[in-house]
Amino acid sequence: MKTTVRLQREAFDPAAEAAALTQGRTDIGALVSFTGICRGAESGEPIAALTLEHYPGMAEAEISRHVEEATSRWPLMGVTVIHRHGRIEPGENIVLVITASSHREAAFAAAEFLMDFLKTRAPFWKQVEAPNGTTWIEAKGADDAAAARWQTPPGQKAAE
Amino acid sequence: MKTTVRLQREAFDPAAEAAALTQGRTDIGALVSFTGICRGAESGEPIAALTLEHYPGMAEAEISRHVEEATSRWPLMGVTVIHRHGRIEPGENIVLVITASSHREAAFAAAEFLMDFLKTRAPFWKQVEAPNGTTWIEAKGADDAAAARWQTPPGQKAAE
Amino acid sequence: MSTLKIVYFAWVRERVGKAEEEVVPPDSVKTVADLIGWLGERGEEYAHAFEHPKSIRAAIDKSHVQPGTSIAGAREIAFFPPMTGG
Amino acid sequence: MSTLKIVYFAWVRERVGKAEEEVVPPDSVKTVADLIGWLGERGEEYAHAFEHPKSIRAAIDKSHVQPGTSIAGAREIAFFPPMTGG
Repeated sequence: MKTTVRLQREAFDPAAEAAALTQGRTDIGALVSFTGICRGAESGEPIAALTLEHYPGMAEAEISRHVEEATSRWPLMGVTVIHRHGRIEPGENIVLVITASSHREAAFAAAEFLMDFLKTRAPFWKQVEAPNGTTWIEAKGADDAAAARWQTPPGQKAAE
Repeated sequence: MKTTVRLQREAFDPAAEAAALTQGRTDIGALVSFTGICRGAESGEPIAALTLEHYPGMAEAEISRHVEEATSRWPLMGVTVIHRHGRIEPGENIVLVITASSHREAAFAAAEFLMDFLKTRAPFWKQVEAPNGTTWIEAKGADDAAAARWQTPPGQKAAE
Repeated sequence: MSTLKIVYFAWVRERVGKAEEEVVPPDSVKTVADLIGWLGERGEEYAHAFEHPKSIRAAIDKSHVQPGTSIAGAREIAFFPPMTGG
Repeated sequence: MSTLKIVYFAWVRERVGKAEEEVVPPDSVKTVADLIGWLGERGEEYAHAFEHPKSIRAAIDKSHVQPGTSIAGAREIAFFPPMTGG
Protein backbone atom coordinates (compact mmCIF):
# COMPACT_ATOMS: atom_id res chain seq x y z
CA MET A 1 0.00 0.00 0.00
CA LYS A 2 1.53 3.25 -1.13
CA THR A 3 -0.04 6.38 0.30
CA THR A 4 0.93 9.98 -0.28
CA VAL A 5 -0.64 12.98 1.44
CA ARG A 6 0.72 16.42 0.59
CA LEU A 7 -0.35 19.99 1.25
CA GLN A 8 1.47 22.50 -0.86
CA ARG A 9 1.34 25.95 -2.39
CA GLU A 10 2.85 24.78 -5.68
CA ALA A 11 1.00 23.30 -8.64
CA PHE A 12 1.02 19.51 -8.98
CA ASP A 13 1.19 17.20 -11.98
CA PRO A 14 -1.63 14.60 -11.94
CA ALA A 15 0.09 12.47 -14.59
CA ALA A 16 3.36 12.29 -12.66
CA GLU A 17 1.48 11.39 -9.48
CA ALA A 18 -0.46 8.64 -11.26
CA ALA A 19 2.75 7.28 -12.75
CA ALA A 20 4.39 7.23 -9.32
CA LEU A 21 1.49 5.18 -7.97
CA THR A 22 1.46 2.54 -10.69
CA GLN A 23 5.15 2.37 -11.58
CA GLY A 24 6.60 -1.12 -11.68
CA ARG A 25 3.36 -2.77 -10.57
CA THR A 26 1.18 -5.21 -12.45
CA ASP A 27 -1.45 -5.85 -9.79
CA ILE A 28 -3.33 -2.59 -10.35
CA GLY A 29 -6.27 -2.96 -12.69
CA ALA A 30 -8.11 0.29 -12.01
CA LEU A 31 -6.88 3.81 -11.46
CA VAL A 32 -9.32 6.61 -10.63
CA SER A 33 -8.13 10.18 -10.59
CA PHE A 34 -10.12 13.18 -9.46
CA THR A 35 -8.85 16.68 -10.15
CA GLY A 36 -10.61 19.69 -8.67
CA ILE A 37 -10.05 22.80 -10.75
CA CYS A 38 -10.58 26.50 -9.96
CA ARG A 39 -13.51 27.75 -12.03
CA GLY A 40 -13.62 31.24 -13.51
CA ALA A 41 -16.99 32.11 -11.99
CA GLU A 42 -18.78 31.65 -8.67
CA SER A 43 -22.57 31.97 -8.52
CA GLY A 44 -22.52 33.38 -12.05
CA GLU A 45 -20.00 36.14 -11.26
CA PRO A 46 -16.49 36.12 -12.72
CA ILE A 47 -13.69 35.74 -10.21
CA ALA A 48 -10.00 36.68 -10.33
CA ALA A 49 -8.79 33.92 -8.03
CA LEU A 50 -9.48 31.76 -5.00
CA THR A 51 -7.36 31.92 -1.87
CA LEU A 52 -7.33 28.74 0.17
CA GLU A 53 -6.68 29.08 3.86
CA HIS A 54 -5.95 25.96 5.88
CA TYR A 55 -5.18 24.84 9.42
CA PRO A 56 -1.62 23.53 9.26
CA GLY A 57 -1.14 20.28 11.06
CA MET A 58 -4.82 19.55 11.37
CA ALA A 59 -5.40 19.53 7.61
CA GLU A 60 -2.73 16.91 7.05
CA ALA A 61 -3.86 14.84 10.06
CA GLU A 62 -7.50 14.92 8.99
CA ILE A 63 -6.69 13.88 5.42
CA SER A 64 -4.37 11.11 6.60
CA ARG A 65 -7.08 9.83 8.91
CA HIS A 66 -9.51 9.57 6.01
CA VAL A 67 -6.93 7.96 3.75
CA GLU A 68 -6.46 5.33 6.46
CA GLU A 69 -10.19 4.84 6.71
CA ALA A 70 -10.41 4.43 2.93
CA THR A 71 -7.68 1.80 2.94
CA SER A 72 -9.44 -0.11 5.70
CA ARG A 73 -12.77 -0.02 3.86
CA TRP A 74 -11.63 -0.94 0.36
CA PRO A 75 -8.89 -3.18 -1.05
CA LEU A 76 -6.67 -0.37 -2.31
CA MET A 77 -3.14 -0.62 -3.65
CA GLY A 78 -2.36 3.06 -3.53
CA VAL A 79 -3.83 6.42 -2.59
CA THR A 80 -2.55 9.91 -3.33
CA VAL A 81 -4.14 13.08 -1.98
CA ILE A 82 -2.64 16.48 -2.74
CA HIS A 83 -4.36 19.69 -1.66
CA ARG A 84 -3.05 23.13 -2.51
CA HIS A 85 -3.38 26.25 -0.39
CA GLY A 86 -2.71 29.91 -1.10
CA ARG A 87 -3.81 31.83 -4.19
CA ILE A 88 -5.12 29.80 -7.13
CA GLU A 89 -6.31 31.27 -10.42
CA PRO A 90 -9.09 30.00 -12.71
CA GLY A 91 -8.04 26.93 -14.67
CA GLU A 92 -5.44 25.90 -12.07
CA ASN A 93 -5.76 22.64 -10.15
CA ILE A 94 -6.76 22.77 -6.48
CA VAL A 95 -6.96 19.17 -5.33
CA LEU A 96 -5.98 15.73 -6.56
CA VAL A 97 -7.19 12.34 -5.36
CA ILE A 98 -5.89 9.17 -7.00
CA THR A 99 -6.93 5.68 -5.96
CA ALA A 100 -5.58 2.39 -7.29
CA SER A 101 -7.10 -1.04 -6.88
CA SER A 102 -7.34 -4.32 -8.73
CA HIS A 103 -10.99 -3.59 -9.62
CA ARG A 104 -12.88 -0.43 -10.47
CA GLU A 105 -15.57 -0.55 -7.77
CA ALA A 106 -13.10 -0.02 -4.92
CA ALA A 107 -11.16 2.66 -6.78
CA PHE A 108 -14.29 4.69 -7.60
CA ALA A 109 -15.82 4.33 -4.13
CA ALA A 110 -12.63 5.32 -2.32
CA ALA A 111 -12.08 8.37 -4.54
CA GLU A 112 -15.64 9.59 -3.95
CA PHE A 113 -15.38 8.93 -0.23
CA LEU A 114 -12.17 10.92 0.01
CA MET A 115 -13.57 13.84 -1.99
CA ASP A 116 -16.75 13.96 0.11
CA PHE A 117 -14.65 14.12 3.26
CA LEU A 118 -12.20 16.67 1.87
CA LYS A 119 -15.19 18.90 1.10
CA THR A 120 -16.73 18.66 4.56
CA ARG A 121 -14.08 17.67 7.13
CA ALA A 122 -10.67 18.85 5.99
CA PRO A 123 -9.93 22.29 7.47
CA PHE A 124 -9.70 24.40 4.32
CA TRP A 125 -11.63 27.57 3.52
CA LYS A 126 -12.01 29.16 0.11
CA GLN A 127 -12.06 32.91 -0.27
CA VAL A 128 -13.17 34.39 -3.58
CA GLU A 129 -11.30 37.30 -5.05
CA ALA A 130 -13.77 39.13 -7.29
CA PRO A 131 -13.70 42.58 -8.96
CA ASN A 132 -15.84 44.02 -6.14
CA GLY A 133 -13.94 42.54 -3.20
CA THR A 134 -13.36 39.27 -1.40
CA THR A 135 -15.93 36.91 0.08
CA TRP A 136 -15.82 33.50 1.73
CA ILE A 137 -17.48 30.60 -0.05
CA GLU A 138 -20.31 29.14 1.99
CA ALA A 139 -20.43 25.45 2.80
CA LYS A 140 -23.06 23.52 0.84
CA GLY A 141 -25.64 21.26 2.44
CA ALA A 142 -25.25 18.97 -0.57
CA ASP A 143 -21.67 18.27 0.47
CA ASP A 144 -22.74 17.28 3.98
CA ALA A 145 -25.38 15.00 2.48
CA ALA A 146 -22.75 13.43 0.21
CA ALA A 147 -20.44 12.79 3.16
CA ALA A 148 -23.32 11.30 5.17
CA ARG A 149 -23.69 8.55 2.53
CA TRP A 150 -20.62 6.84 3.93
CA GLN A 151 -22.17 5.32 7.02
CA THR A 152 -19.66 4.65 9.73
CA PRO A 153 -18.98 0.90 9.85
CA PRO A 154 -20.20 -0.88 13.00
CA GLY A 155 -17.82 -0.73 15.94
CA GLN A 156 -16.16 2.47 14.77
CA LYS A 157 -16.62 5.83 16.42
CA ALA A 158 -19.28 7.83 14.58
CA ALA A 159 -18.08 10.91 12.71
CA GLU A 160 -18.35 13.87 15.05
CA MET B 1 -19.66 19.73 -25.06
CA LYS B 2 -16.54 18.06 -26.33
CA THR B 3 -16.77 14.32 -26.83
CA THR B 4 -14.12 11.94 -28.09
CA VAL B 5 -14.62 8.24 -28.76
CA ARG B 6 -11.71 6.26 -30.13
CA LEU B 7 -10.90 2.60 -30.65
CA GLN B 8 -7.27 1.93 -31.34
CA ARG B 9 -4.48 -0.60 -31.19
CA GLU B 10 -1.94 1.96 -29.98
CA ALA B 11 -1.28 3.03 -26.41
CA PHE B 12 -2.89 6.28 -25.27
CA ASP B 13 -1.71 9.05 -22.97
CA PRO B 14 -4.27 9.81 -20.22
CA ALA B 15 -2.58 13.11 -19.33
CA ALA B 16 -2.66 14.38 -22.91
CA GLU B 17 -6.32 13.39 -23.23
CA ALA B 18 -7.21 15.17 -19.98
CA ALA B 19 -5.34 18.27 -21.13
CA ALA B 20 -7.20 18.25 -24.45
CA LEU B 21 -10.51 18.16 -22.59
CA THR B 22 -9.79 21.06 -20.23
CA GLN B 23 -7.56 23.24 -22.39
CA GLY B 24 -8.57 26.90 -22.53
CA ARG B 25 -11.63 26.39 -20.35
CA THR B 26 -12.40 27.83 -16.94
CA ASP B 27 -15.89 26.39 -16.47
CA ILE B 28 -14.69 22.87 -15.55
CA GLY B 29 -14.45 22.34 -11.81
CA ALA B 30 -14.17 18.56 -11.69
CA LEU B 31 -12.30 16.09 -13.84
CA VAL B 32 -12.62 12.35 -13.25
CA SER B 33 -10.36 9.95 -15.08
CA PHE B 34 -10.62 6.17 -15.04
CA THR B 35 -7.81 4.08 -16.46
CA GLY B 36 -8.23 0.33 -16.82
CA ILE B 37 -4.89 -1.47 -16.75
CA CYS B 38 -3.88 -5.00 -17.77
CA ARG B 39 -3.03 -6.95 -14.63
CA GLY B 40 -0.26 -9.53 -14.52
CA ALA B 41 -2.48 -12.30 -13.15
CA GLU B 42 -5.98 -13.63 -13.74
CA SER B 43 -7.63 -15.79 -11.07
CA GLY B 44 -4.29 -16.06 -9.32
CA GLU B 45 -2.40 -17.31 -12.38
CA PRO B 46 0.26 -15.20 -14.08
CA ILE B 47 -0.53 -14.15 -17.64
CA ALA B 48 1.66 -13.09 -20.55
CA ALA B 49 -0.88 -10.78 -22.18
CA LEU B 50 -4.50 -10.09 -22.97
CA THR B 51 -5.81 -9.98 -26.51
CA LEU B 52 -8.89 -7.84 -26.98
CA GLU B 53 -11.17 -8.76 -29.83
CA HIS B 54 -13.90 -6.31 -30.82
CA TYR B 55 -16.76 -5.92 -33.27
CA PRO B 56 -15.69 -3.04 -35.51
CA GLY B 57 -18.44 -0.55 -36.15
CA MET B 58 -20.67 -1.85 -33.41
CA ALA B 59 -18.14 -1.16 -30.65
CA GLU B 60 -17.81 2.48 -31.63
CA ALA B 61 -21.58 2.88 -32.11
CA GLU B 62 -22.37 1.30 -28.76
CA ILE B 63 -19.86 3.49 -26.90
CA SER B 64 -21.08 6.63 -28.66
CA ARG B 65 -24.65 5.78 -27.72
CA HIS B 66 -23.70 5.53 -24.05
CA VAL B 67 -21.66 8.71 -24.19
CA GLU B 68 -24.75 10.45 -25.54
CA GLU B 69 -26.85 8.96 -22.79
CA ALA B 70 -24.34 10.15 -20.19
CA THR B 71 -24.41 13.69 -21.57
CA SER B 72 -28.20 13.71 -21.46
CA ARG B 73 -28.26 12.47 -17.86
CA TRP B 74 -25.58 14.68 -16.33
CA PRO B 75 -24.42 18.25 -16.96
CA LEU B 76 -21.11 17.35 -18.55
CA MET B 77 -18.66 19.63 -20.29
CA GLY B 78 -16.60 16.92 -21.91
CA VAL B 79 -16.28 13.15 -22.24
CA THR B 80 -13.44 11.07 -23.63
CA VAL B 81 -13.59 7.30 -24.08
CA ILE B 82 -10.68 5.41 -25.58
CA HIS B 83 -10.67 1.61 -25.79
CA ARG B 84 -7.75 -0.39 -27.10
CA HIS B 85 -7.94 -3.68 -28.96
CA GLY B 86 -5.30 -6.22 -29.96
CA ARG B 87 -2.54 -7.57 -27.73
CA ILE B 88 -1.93 -5.78 -24.43
CA GLU B 89 0.72 -6.75 -21.87
CA PRO B 90 0.56 -6.48 -18.08
CA GLY B 91 0.97 -2.89 -16.88
CA GLU B 92 -0.33 -1.44 -20.16
CA ASN B 93 -3.50 0.64 -20.28
CA ILE B 94 -6.62 -0.90 -21.82
CA VAL B 95 -9.35 1.70 -21.47
CA LEU B 96 -9.68 5.37 -20.56
CA VAL B 97 -12.80 7.27 -19.53
CA ILE B 98 -12.55 10.97 -18.69
CA THR B 99 -15.52 13.10 -17.66
CA ALA B 100 -15.53 16.85 -17.02
CA SER B 101 -18.21 18.85 -15.25
CA SER B 102 -18.55 21.93 -13.10
CA HIS B 103 -19.12 19.75 -10.03
CA ARG B 104 -17.79 16.42 -8.89
CA GLU B 105 -21.07 14.50 -8.50
CA ALA B 106 -21.84 14.54 -12.24
CA ALA B 107 -18.26 13.74 -13.23
CA PHE B 108 -18.04 10.72 -10.90
CA ALA B 109 -21.50 9.39 -11.79
CA ALA B 110 -20.94 9.66 -15.54
CA ALA B 111 -17.54 7.96 -15.37
CA GLU B 112 -18.96 5.05 -13.38
CA PHE B 113 -21.96 4.78 -15.68
CA LEU B 114 -19.72 4.62 -18.75
CA MET B 115 -17.42 2.03 -17.22
CA ASP B 116 -20.34 -0.18 -16.16
CA PHE B 117 -21.66 -0.09 -19.71
CA LEU B 118 -18.28 -0.63 -21.33
CA LYS B 119 -17.95 -3.78 -19.20
CA THR B 120 -21.33 -5.22 -20.12
CA ARG B 121 -22.56 -3.74 -23.42
CA ALA B 122 -19.60 -2.76 -25.56
CA PRO B 123 -18.68 -5.64 -27.89
CA PHE B 124 -15.17 -6.46 -26.66
CA TRP B 125 -13.87 -9.85 -25.54
CA LYS B 126 -10.72 -10.48 -23.56
CA GLN B 127 -8.61 -13.52 -24.24
CA VAL B 128 -5.91 -14.46 -21.75
CA GLU B 129 -2.53 -15.61 -22.99
CA ALA B 130 -1.05 -17.78 -20.23
CA PRO B 131 1.89 -20.21 -20.13
CA ASN B 132 -0.47 -23.16 -20.62
CA GLY B 133 -2.54 -21.76 -23.48
CA THR B 134 -5.23 -19.20 -24.21
CA THR B 135 -8.63 -18.85 -22.57
CA TRP B 136 -11.50 -16.40 -22.81
CA ILE B 137 -12.34 -14.33 -19.75
CA GLU B 138 -15.85 -15.05 -18.50
CA ALA B 139 -18.34 -12.23 -17.98
CA LYS B 140 -18.99 -11.41 -14.34
CA GLY B 141 -22.45 -11.22 -12.81
CA ALA B 142 -21.16 -8.35 -10.66
CA ASP B 143 -20.69 -6.27 -13.81
CA ASP B 144 -24.28 -6.87 -14.91
CA ALA B 145 -25.47 -5.88 -11.45
CA ALA B 146 -23.38 -2.71 -11.60
CA ALA B 147 -24.86 -1.79 -14.98
CA ALA B 148 -28.37 -2.48 -13.70
CA ARG B 149 -27.93 0.31 -11.11
CA TRP B 150 -28.43 2.86 -13.86
CA GLN B 151 -32.18 2.53 -14.25
CA THR B 152 -33.41 3.64 -17.60
CA PRO B 153 -35.09 7.04 -17.23
CA PRO B 154 -38.86 7.06 -17.83
CA GLY B 155 -39.89 7.36 -21.45
CA GLN B 156 -36.70 5.79 -22.76
CA LYS B 157 -36.42 2.33 -24.25
CA ALA B 158 -35.25 -0.14 -21.62
CA ALA B 159 -31.80 -1.64 -22.14
CA GLU B 160 -32.19 -4.81 -24.12
CA MET C 1 -35.46 -15.60 -47.68
CA SER C 2 -32.54 -13.67 -49.09
CA THR C 3 -28.86 -14.05 -48.23
CA LEU C 4 -27.86 -13.12 -44.69
CA LYS C 5 -24.38 -12.26 -43.47
CA ILE C 6 -23.52 -13.92 -40.18
CA VAL C 7 -20.49 -12.81 -38.14
CA TYR C 8 -19.00 -14.56 -35.11
CA PHE C 9 -16.76 -13.31 -32.34
CA ALA C 10 -14.55 -14.69 -29.56
CA TRP C 11 -15.19 -18.35 -28.66
CA VAL C 12 -18.27 -18.53 -30.87
CA ARG C 13 -15.97 -17.65 -33.79
CA GLU C 14 -13.37 -20.18 -32.65
CA ARG C 15 -15.90 -22.99 -32.30
CA VAL C 16 -17.67 -22.30 -35.60
CA GLY C 17 -14.22 -22.08 -37.19
CA LYS C 18 -14.86 -18.96 -39.21
CA ALA C 19 -15.33 -15.24 -38.62
CA GLU C 20 -18.18 -14.77 -41.07
CA GLU C 21 -20.28 -16.47 -43.70
CA GLU C 22 -23.36 -15.97 -45.83
CA VAL C 23 -26.38 -18.17 -45.27
CA VAL C 24 -29.88 -18.50 -46.71
CA PRO C 25 -32.12 -19.76 -43.91
CA PRO C 26 -35.56 -21.25 -44.74
CA ASP C 27 -38.67 -19.11 -44.35
CA SER C 28 -39.51 -20.90 -41.08
CA VAL C 29 -36.58 -19.10 -39.41
CA LYS C 30 -38.21 -15.91 -38.19
CA THR C 31 -36.42 -14.90 -34.98
CA VAL C 32 -32.89 -14.76 -33.60
CA ALA C 33 -33.67 -17.86 -31.52
CA ASP C 34 -34.93 -19.68 -34.65
CA LEU C 35 -31.69 -18.78 -36.40
CA ILE C 36 -29.59 -20.08 -33.49
CA GLY C 37 -31.55 -23.34 -33.59
CA TRP C 38 -31.13 -23.67 -37.37
CA LEU C 39 -27.40 -22.86 -37.29
CA GLY C 40 -26.90 -25.37 -34.46
CA GLU C 41 -27.95 -28.16 -36.80
CA ARG C 42 -25.42 -27.35 -39.53
CA GLY C 43 -22.70 -29.57 -38.10
CA GLU C 44 -20.70 -30.50 -35.04
CA GLU C 45 -18.79 -27.23 -34.86
CA TYR C 46 -22.06 -25.28 -34.90
CA ALA C 47 -23.66 -27.61 -32.36
CA HIS C 48 -20.68 -26.95 -30.07
CA ALA C 49 -20.79 -23.17 -30.59
CA PHE C 50 -24.49 -22.94 -29.87
CA GLU C 51 -24.86 -25.69 -27.26
CA HIS C 52 -25.79 -23.18 -24.55
CA PRO C 53 -28.08 -20.64 -26.23
CA LYS C 54 -28.27 -18.64 -22.97
CA SER C 55 -24.56 -17.88 -23.27
CA ILE C 56 -24.98 -16.44 -26.75
CA ARG C 57 -25.56 -12.75 -27.35
CA ALA C 58 -26.78 -11.43 -30.70
CA ALA C 59 -26.79 -8.18 -32.64
CA ILE C 60 -28.69 -7.26 -35.77
CA ASP C 61 -27.00 -4.65 -37.92
CA LYS C 62 -24.72 -3.76 -34.97
CA SER C 63 -27.39 -3.27 -32.33
CA HIS C 64 -28.03 -5.64 -29.42
CA VAL C 65 -31.16 -7.79 -29.85
CA GLN C 66 -33.03 -10.41 -27.83
CA PRO C 67 -33.66 -14.05 -28.86
CA GLY C 68 -37.27 -13.19 -29.68
CA THR C 69 -36.37 -10.35 -32.04
CA SER C 70 -37.48 -10.84 -35.65
CA ILE C 71 -34.69 -11.14 -38.21
CA ALA C 72 -36.87 -9.70 -40.99
CA GLY C 73 -34.90 -7.13 -42.96
CA ALA C 74 -31.61 -7.92 -41.23
CA ARG C 75 -28.44 -7.58 -43.31
CA GLU C 76 -25.84 -8.64 -40.74
CA ILE C 77 -26.43 -10.79 -37.68
CA ALA C 78 -23.67 -11.27 -35.12
CA PHE C 79 -23.29 -13.96 -32.46
CA PHE C 80 -20.87 -13.68 -29.57
CA PRO C 81 -20.37 -14.49 -25.88
CA PRO C 82 -21.27 -12.02 -23.12
CA MET C 83 -18.99 -9.00 -23.44
CA THR C 84 -15.86 -8.64 -21.32
CA GLY C 85 -14.43 -5.29 -22.37
CA GLY C 86 -13.62 -2.26 -20.29
CA MET D 1 -7.52 27.22 34.68
CA SER D 2 -4.22 27.48 32.87
CA THR D 3 -3.42 29.39 29.70
CA LEU D 4 -5.16 28.21 26.54
CA LYS D 5 -4.08 28.91 22.97
CA ILE D 6 -7.01 29.87 20.73
CA VAL D 7 -6.63 29.95 16.94
CA TYR D 8 -9.08 31.37 14.43
CA PHE D 9 -9.54 30.74 10.71
CA ALA D 10 -11.31 32.27 7.72
CA TRP D 11 -14.07 34.76 8.57
CA VAL D 12 -13.87 33.96 12.27
CA ARG D 13 -10.23 35.11 12.14
CA GLU D 14 -11.17 38.20 10.14
CA ARG D 15 -13.95 39.20 12.55
CA VAL D 16 -11.94 38.60 15.71
CA GLY D 17 -9.10 40.52 14.07
CA LYS D 18 -6.33 38.10 14.99
CA ALA D 19 -5.15 34.63 14.01
CA GLU D 20 -4.38 33.43 17.52
CA GLU D 21 -4.17 34.49 21.15
CA GLU D 22 -3.70 33.09 24.62
CA VAL D 23 -6.55 33.30 27.10
CA VAL D 24 -7.20 32.21 30.68
CA PRO D 25 -10.91 31.43 30.93
CA PRO D 26 -12.56 31.20 34.36
CA ASP D 27 -13.19 27.79 35.91
CA SER D 28 -16.88 28.04 34.99
CA VAL D 29 -15.92 27.55 31.32
CA LYS D 30 -16.01 23.77 30.95
CA THR D 31 -17.11 23.00 27.40
CA VAL D 32 -16.49 24.29 23.90
CA ALA D 33 -19.93 25.95 24.00
CA ASP D 34 -19.05 27.64 27.31
CA LEU D 35 -15.85 28.94 25.75
CA ILE D 36 -17.72 30.32 22.73
CA GLY D 37 -20.13 32.09 25.10
CA TRP D 38 -17.29 33.51 27.17
CA LEU D 39 -15.27 34.66 24.13
CA GLY D 40 -18.40 36.26 22.67
CA GLU D 41 -18.50 38.67 25.60
CA ARG D 42 -14.96 39.93 25.18
CA GLY D 43 -15.91 42.80 22.84
CA GLU D 44 -17.75 43.78 19.69
CA GLU D 45 -15.41 41.94 17.33
CA TYR D 46 -15.88 38.71 19.31
CA ALA D 47 -19.64 39.22 19.53
CA HIS D 48 -19.68 39.55 15.74
CA ALA D 49 -17.49 36.50 15.16
CA PHE D 50 -19.57 34.28 17.44
CA GLU D 51 -23.03 35.74 16.81
CA HIS D 52 -24.25 32.50 15.21
CA PRO D 53 -22.76 29.68 17.29
CA LYS D 54 -24.30 27.10 14.91
CA SER D 55 -22.02 28.39 12.15
CA ILE D 56 -18.91 27.87 14.24
CA ARG D 57 -16.91 24.66 14.11
CA ALA D 58 -14.31 23.81 16.71
CA ALA D 59 -11.25 21.60 17.08
CA ILE D 60 -9.30 20.69 20.19
CA ASP D 61 -5.66 19.88 19.58
CA LYS D 62 -6.40 19.54 15.85
CA SER D 63 -9.34 17.12 16.07
CA HIS D 64 -12.95 18.07 15.38
CA VAL D 65 -15.09 18.39 18.52
CA GLN D 66 -18.70 19.16 19.36
CA PRO D 67 -20.02 22.13 21.39
CA GLY D 68 -20.61 19.84 24.35
CA THR D 69 -17.04 18.51 24.41
CA SER D 70 -15.08 19.29 27.58
CA ILE D 71 -12.06 21.55 27.16
CA ALA D 72 -10.26 19.99 30.12
CA GLY D 73 -6.64 19.34 29.22
CA ALA D 74 -6.84 21.16 25.88
CA ARG D 75 -3.71 22.97 24.72
CA GLU D 76 -5.00 24.50 21.47
CA ILE D 77 -8.62 25.21 20.58
CA ALA D 78 -9.52 26.33 17.07
CA PHE D 79 -12.68 28.08 15.86
CA PHE D 80 -13.61 28.32 12.21
CA PRO D 81 -16.55 28.31 9.77
CA PRO D 82 -17.79 25.10 8.10
CA MET D 83 -15.05 23.81 5.82
CA THR D 84 -15.07 24.51 2.09
CA GLY D 85 -11.99 22.71 0.78
CA GLY D 86 -11.71 20.05 -1.87
